[in-house]
Amino acid sequence: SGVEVRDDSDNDPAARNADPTAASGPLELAVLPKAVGHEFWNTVRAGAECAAELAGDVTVEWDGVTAETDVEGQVNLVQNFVTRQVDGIVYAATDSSALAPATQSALDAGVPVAMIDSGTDPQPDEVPLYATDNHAAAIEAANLLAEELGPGDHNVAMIEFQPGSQTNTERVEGFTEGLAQHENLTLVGQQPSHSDVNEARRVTEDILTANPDLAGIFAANEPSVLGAAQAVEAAGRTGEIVIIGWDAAPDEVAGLRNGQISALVVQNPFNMGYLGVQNVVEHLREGTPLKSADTGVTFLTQENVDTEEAQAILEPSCDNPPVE
Amino acid sequence: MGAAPDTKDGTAQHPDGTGEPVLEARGVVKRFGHVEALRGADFTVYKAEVVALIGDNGAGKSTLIKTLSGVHAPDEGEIRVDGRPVRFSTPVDARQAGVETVYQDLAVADDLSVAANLYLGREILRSGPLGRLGLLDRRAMHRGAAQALDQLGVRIPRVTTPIAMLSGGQRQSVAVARAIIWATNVVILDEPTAALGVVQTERVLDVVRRARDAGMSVVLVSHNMPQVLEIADRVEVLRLGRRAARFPADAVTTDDLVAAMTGSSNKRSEQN
Amino acid sequence: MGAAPDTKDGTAQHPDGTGEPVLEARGVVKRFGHVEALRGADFTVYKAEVVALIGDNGAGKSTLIKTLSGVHAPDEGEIRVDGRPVRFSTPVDARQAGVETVYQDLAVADDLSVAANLYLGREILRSGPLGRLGLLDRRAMHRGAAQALDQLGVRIPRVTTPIAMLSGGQRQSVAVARAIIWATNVVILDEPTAALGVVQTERVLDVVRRARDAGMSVVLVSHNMPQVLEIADRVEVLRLGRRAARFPADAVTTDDLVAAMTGSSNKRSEQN
Amino acid sequence: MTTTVEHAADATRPGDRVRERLSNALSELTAATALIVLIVALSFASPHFLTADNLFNIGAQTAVIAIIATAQTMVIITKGIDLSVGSVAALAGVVGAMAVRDLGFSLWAATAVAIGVGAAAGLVNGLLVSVARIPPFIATLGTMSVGRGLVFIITGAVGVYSLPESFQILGNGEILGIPFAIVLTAVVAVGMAFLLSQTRFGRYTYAIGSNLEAARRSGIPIVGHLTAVYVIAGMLVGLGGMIAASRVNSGQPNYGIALELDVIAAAVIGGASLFGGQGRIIGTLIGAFLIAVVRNGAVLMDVSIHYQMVIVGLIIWAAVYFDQYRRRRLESRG
Amino acid sequence: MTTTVEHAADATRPGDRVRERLSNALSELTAATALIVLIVALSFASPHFLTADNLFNIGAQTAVIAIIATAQTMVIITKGIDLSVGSVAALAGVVGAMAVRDLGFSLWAATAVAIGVGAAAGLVNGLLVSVARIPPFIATLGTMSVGRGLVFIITGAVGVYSLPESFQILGNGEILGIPFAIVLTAVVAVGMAFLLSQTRFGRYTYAIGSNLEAARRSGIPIVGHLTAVYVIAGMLVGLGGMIAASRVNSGQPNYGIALELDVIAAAVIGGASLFGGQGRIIGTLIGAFLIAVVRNGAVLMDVSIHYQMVIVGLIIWAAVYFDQYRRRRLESRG
Ligand SMILES: Nc1ncnc2c1ncn2[C@@H]1O[C@H](COP(=O)(O)OP(=O)(O)OP(=O)(O)O)[C@@H](O)[C@H]1O
Ligand SMILES: Nc1ncnc2c1ncn2[C@@H]1O[C@H](COP(=O)(O)OP(=O)(O)OP(=O)(O)O)[C@@H](O)[C@H]1O
Ligand SMILES: [Mg+2]
Ligand SMILES: [Mg+2]
Repeated sequence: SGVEVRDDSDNDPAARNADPTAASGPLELAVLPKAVGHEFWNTVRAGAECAAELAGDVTVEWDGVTAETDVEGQVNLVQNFVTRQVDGIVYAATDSSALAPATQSALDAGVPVAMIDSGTDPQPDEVPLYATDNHAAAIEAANLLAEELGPGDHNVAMIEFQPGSQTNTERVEGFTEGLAQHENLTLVGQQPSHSDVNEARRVTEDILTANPDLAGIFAANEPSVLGAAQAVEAAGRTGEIVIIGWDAAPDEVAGLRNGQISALVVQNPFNMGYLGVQNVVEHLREGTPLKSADTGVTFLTQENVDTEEAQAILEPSCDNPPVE
Repeated sequence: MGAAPDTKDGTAQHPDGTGEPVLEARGVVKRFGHVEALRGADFTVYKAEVVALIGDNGAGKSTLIKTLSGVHAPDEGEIRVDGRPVRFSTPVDARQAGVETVYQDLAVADDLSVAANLYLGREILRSGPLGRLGLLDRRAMHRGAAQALDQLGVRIPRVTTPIAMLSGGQRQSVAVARAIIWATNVVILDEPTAALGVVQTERVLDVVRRARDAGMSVVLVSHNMPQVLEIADRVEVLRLGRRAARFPADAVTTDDLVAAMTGSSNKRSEQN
Repeated sequence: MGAAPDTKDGTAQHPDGTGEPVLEARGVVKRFGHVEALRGADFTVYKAEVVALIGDNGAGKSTLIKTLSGVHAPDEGEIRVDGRPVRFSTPVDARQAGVETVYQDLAVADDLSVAANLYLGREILRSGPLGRLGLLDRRAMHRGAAQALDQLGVRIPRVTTPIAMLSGGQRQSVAVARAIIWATNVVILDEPTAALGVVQTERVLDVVRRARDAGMSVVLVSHNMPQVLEIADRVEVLRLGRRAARFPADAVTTDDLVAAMTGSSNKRSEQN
Repeated sequence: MTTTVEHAADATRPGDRVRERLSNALSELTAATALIVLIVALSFASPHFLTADNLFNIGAQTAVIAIIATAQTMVIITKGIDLSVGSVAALAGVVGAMAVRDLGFSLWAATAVAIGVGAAAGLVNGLLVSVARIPPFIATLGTMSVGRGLVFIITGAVGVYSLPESFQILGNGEILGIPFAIVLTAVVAVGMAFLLSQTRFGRYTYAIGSNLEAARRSGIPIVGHLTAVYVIAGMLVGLGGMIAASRVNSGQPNYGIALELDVIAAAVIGGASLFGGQGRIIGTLIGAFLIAVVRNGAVLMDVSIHYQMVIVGLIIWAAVYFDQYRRRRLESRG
Repeated sequence: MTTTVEHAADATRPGDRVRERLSNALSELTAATALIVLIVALSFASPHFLTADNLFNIGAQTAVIAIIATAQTMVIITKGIDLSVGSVAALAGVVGAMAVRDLGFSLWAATAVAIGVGAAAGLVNGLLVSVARIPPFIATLGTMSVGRGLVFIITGAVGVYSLPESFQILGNGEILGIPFAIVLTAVVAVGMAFLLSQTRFGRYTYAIGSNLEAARRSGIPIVGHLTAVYVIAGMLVGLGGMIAASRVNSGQPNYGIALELDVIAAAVIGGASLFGGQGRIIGTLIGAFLIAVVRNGAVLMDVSIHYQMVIVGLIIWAAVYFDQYRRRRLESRG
């Protein structure tokens, strides 16, 4: 029919990678979060910039769509960076399937790619992933909630953030799966915050009204946690209700310290950014093959929040990069 | 007083004694919220006559005309065409019965050109398969529009000018031309010459006469009594939403008409 | 021909030989895109006279009036008030010079009540501190509106009725009433009686006479030649965007006026 | 010579003035009826619905939307629209929060700053609409984009946290047992209703929306008035943004995305027309609470977000459909 | 008796017809000028901008918005608005993807299904607007909400994945070296421009938006026509949703959030009026590409997203401002 799937493979990637000026000269890397505007991604950025600084002569171009639901926007963004012929792209896919062709077209154009936080499906062999297993961590969150609540029957609620987005789905499915292993826990409310603190507060308030006996809440990202904590606080039930949250924005950590929040599932965004950039730079300059790594999760509680380990994750700094 | 108005019992008789009414309103009531604009209005149009519908401001003339042309559905009463009761639920029904109307508020589409307005709802399509696709024959419409306007002595910049750019009289001319082109049976003209110049007014009256001579009926709403007496065969007077009187035009004076419109037989106007 | 139109050299002389013009347009040019509506129009209004501005449809009358009342800025030429050139950049400037206008398109706000329209831009506020906050004195405005409309013989359901619900003539009455209430110096009336009934028309003409007798100047645009000859002291004729002729009203006939408007001295109209 | 003012439409029965009043209020009454039906239904469906706590919750949750919707109503009456409310509320909120955190402002001073930010944004909108004569949709769409960009630039896309406890008073405090946010909403609503219905300013607002050219020819200072309308609207949006920030004790860069749809919907459900000249504050409030009660009820009954969206859509349709239906009936039948 | 049709406005110089044509096209030309200026500036600023690859990229990236914007333009001309485009595109995309994955439909059959979904949504919009006479803003706001809810219900809020390679043809394929999405855009644009400017259907569309009552009295079948307009618009939205899904090789439940703002902006930048009766497809296309080029250029020049938002806002203002300015000048000076 004259219609064929586009293929830009006539650009010889090998030739480009062998370009000595690219290898020794200044490098320009695009680092793209799922969306701009949250603490988590700013920490990723800090890690990326740290790695760039340590490597020397590397520029990080930080850019992203405004909402992580804007999958097509991210596809376009990656495409535009390929057009610009940056030396490498480090990014977090808003959608594993949707971004697979974008990653491929970057590779075809000779631009190496490293994924952080969320990879693509399929994930090409030459593309590494520096990420946490959201699904497994969410199962763990359910276990944590069960542990905090102890024996006896309890009603719990979940504040998800953006139904239909992949990270949300992984966490929701993980938590639900984890919950299924604890027969004494019943999920009585599940509402989204749309990553808006006010919205998170509103739905939590309403869930609390409808369930005066609510014992625990799992909130699946930063705005959801903050809003849920606010609602519990406003209802005067701080301490009575166990909140298991995700991420580690300053106010979340403060909430953990003063007992509003029982535990936080904390990823290592600094490492994601750091490893992504560091490995791509090494690959470009020294030809080291790219290898995936799990950046790990930490379960932060009031007990361990002040340990050195936790502090390294909470306040990462380039003076002491967490190289592993 | 020059003429005795006939009885107001609503029986429809041609004052000249001829024929069935072609268009008739019987006991029409029309309310807008709590305002009763028509309260049992009767109106009769016979074949091949010019009948003037007159009345004070707010008497309900335009409302009556809108019920006759299918714009408003009457709340009570009935409309008859050729003696048969009809329900005009849309203006299309009235048009299909050959009733064509110039509304007082003109009802033209400002963004469309003069030609497009003249042919609105009756576009000329290209012949052949393209026409069946709905392709417009602009040239034919421009030509037709220019001719029609010429006949009425209308002077407009160009038939492709959007109506929004026309003067008040020019707009009215377009609306009048539109009704006159398409009428086959009855033409209703709601104050058609209010904004027209002397020459254009005369042209419109000429056309009205010619239409009558060709066998059409014309309903003319006007506040210009000399004009009414000059052109109408018959006059019906509306007052407070009801028919107040009917006159043959050759037997009345302006004063009779004014008295009937205002309802005061002792009241005289110094109007010419 | 009854009267020889005076020379068109643009010198402003009162035909009765008295006084300075109170309002004057000199060589006004106004273009809309590629349409030249006024092409060097002159117009003069003297103190305490009724001057009729007549012309064919599309001659530029309404455009001229809009430049006189500050709605349009002229592209060329100048406007003078009491002999001094002025620049009316908004209608407010014209109003402050005491020029009040009824526009052909009426310019009323459909969603507002009759009373609100009459007082639009000149609301009566409550006395005292509340008034300084901008609090409306509705009652006073309702009273004033009812009185003003009564004077003009206007019959409307209620002064609180939104304009959208009025008949064509009622709308026009409101617009005319508004101009007449507020005028102090010059009243410009663009076809003020086009939609009015016989009685209401007579009332408006009465008011016009009284205004003149009280020392105001009135500009009247009308296509009704008998009306023009009845009420005007002077007539100015506009044709193709220029002044075509000026007449004292007592020395002309309708035929002279029509000839001047159409530019054909051989052309006669059988109009009354 | 006096004319007896006798006329078809004058011969109205004595009860008609009352009917007219009623019919004027009916538009709101339709939405109000929908609201009441909903409240009754929810009272039966959930034992938790009709409790003081829940009603106060709804009131406080709706405060921001209601306040911003009154502002939107005023703009809509002028035949305008303000798409920038979400961005501007976010901007005001983060600036207010930063003023407290970084500059040590008191809550009240910060609130004044937030209102000032809103006023500045409103001034931009107003000048674009009135002086540059850019259609309001585009003018405020631009402000929406620019405003959100500024929020991200000044915050570095990070929420403004670590605010003192006192920052919460506006959103979470109480006065005589009534949430402060509700009191503020009531004050704003009464003030705006007064402004629009009783003052010259309000009259001009309706006149401009009803017929801009007529308003201009009547000597209404269009440029100044439209600018003032957008500035006042902006101030209310600023206040709303500050209340929103206070409720979550932080300045959120992502606050208010799609907020414009909610507030415009509230105004239109309450009888405002996007074609100008029509709208009332009481209607808008009812519209805002209608949406809020639907959402509250849905969460109380644990309806999943998926079905919630369907239900919200259906109720919006229904509320406005009955309103339209009633108006048509009224117009054509009395 | 014939009258010599001699008239002030008739005495136009011979070049005037040409000038009129030009002035009719000028609205688009202003936006076009802005677009050209931008393109020239970007060509100098970035070596990557004016390359075939990049231009094709821009074209393909803009295809969905451009196609949906032409649909929106038609709706706007009728004095309507369609806020549901984003939801409906998402619904069409996921249903199309599910048809391929779960029912084994071919891409073309699935595309037909997606267009059918769009048509159904358009039918709902059209009936709500024309029969129930709900204002378009509210009618389509409801559809927006209901549509998104349905997407979530049928997908369980999980994207539709595991599609065959062939699913990408619509969005990523090429025909004679030109991206298929661009070809589709061109076909749709030409078809819609023809429909609106050359046919009776188009004439009625403008007439309804210009003066609904006049259109009704002229015998135009309002209910049927408005319904048809929304159905056709819905079909294009369905096609757009399918292209979008194809581009990302999956059905995305969250696709198209805030899409309505982009497409309405494109139409208005291109000269359409939200008050009906005005708008042209060529203008809308230019508007869509103006926005797309700004975004593309911003990335090529490494402008951060924060500043991008500010710049996009400024450019939207500027494009429309110059258009307004030109129109005013033209109107008052010739
Ligand atoms: N806003 C406008 N845009 C374009 N053309 C206009 C505009 N206003 C008037 N014109 C043109 O200017 C010419 C004069 O119009 P104007 O309204 O002044 O005529 P007029 O003498 O008042 O006519 P009438 O007796 O019909 O009211 C007409 O040809 C008209 O088409
Ligand atoms: N759409 C409407 N809504 C409410 N009232 C209306 C409406 N149309 C007309 N009316 C009222 O009905 C009455 C009759 O109006 P109508 O327009 O029929 O009068 P008319 O005889 O044509 O007057 P005119 O000579 O001024 O044109 C008026 O009192 C008017 O206020
Ligand atoms: Mg009438
Ligand atoms: Mg005129």
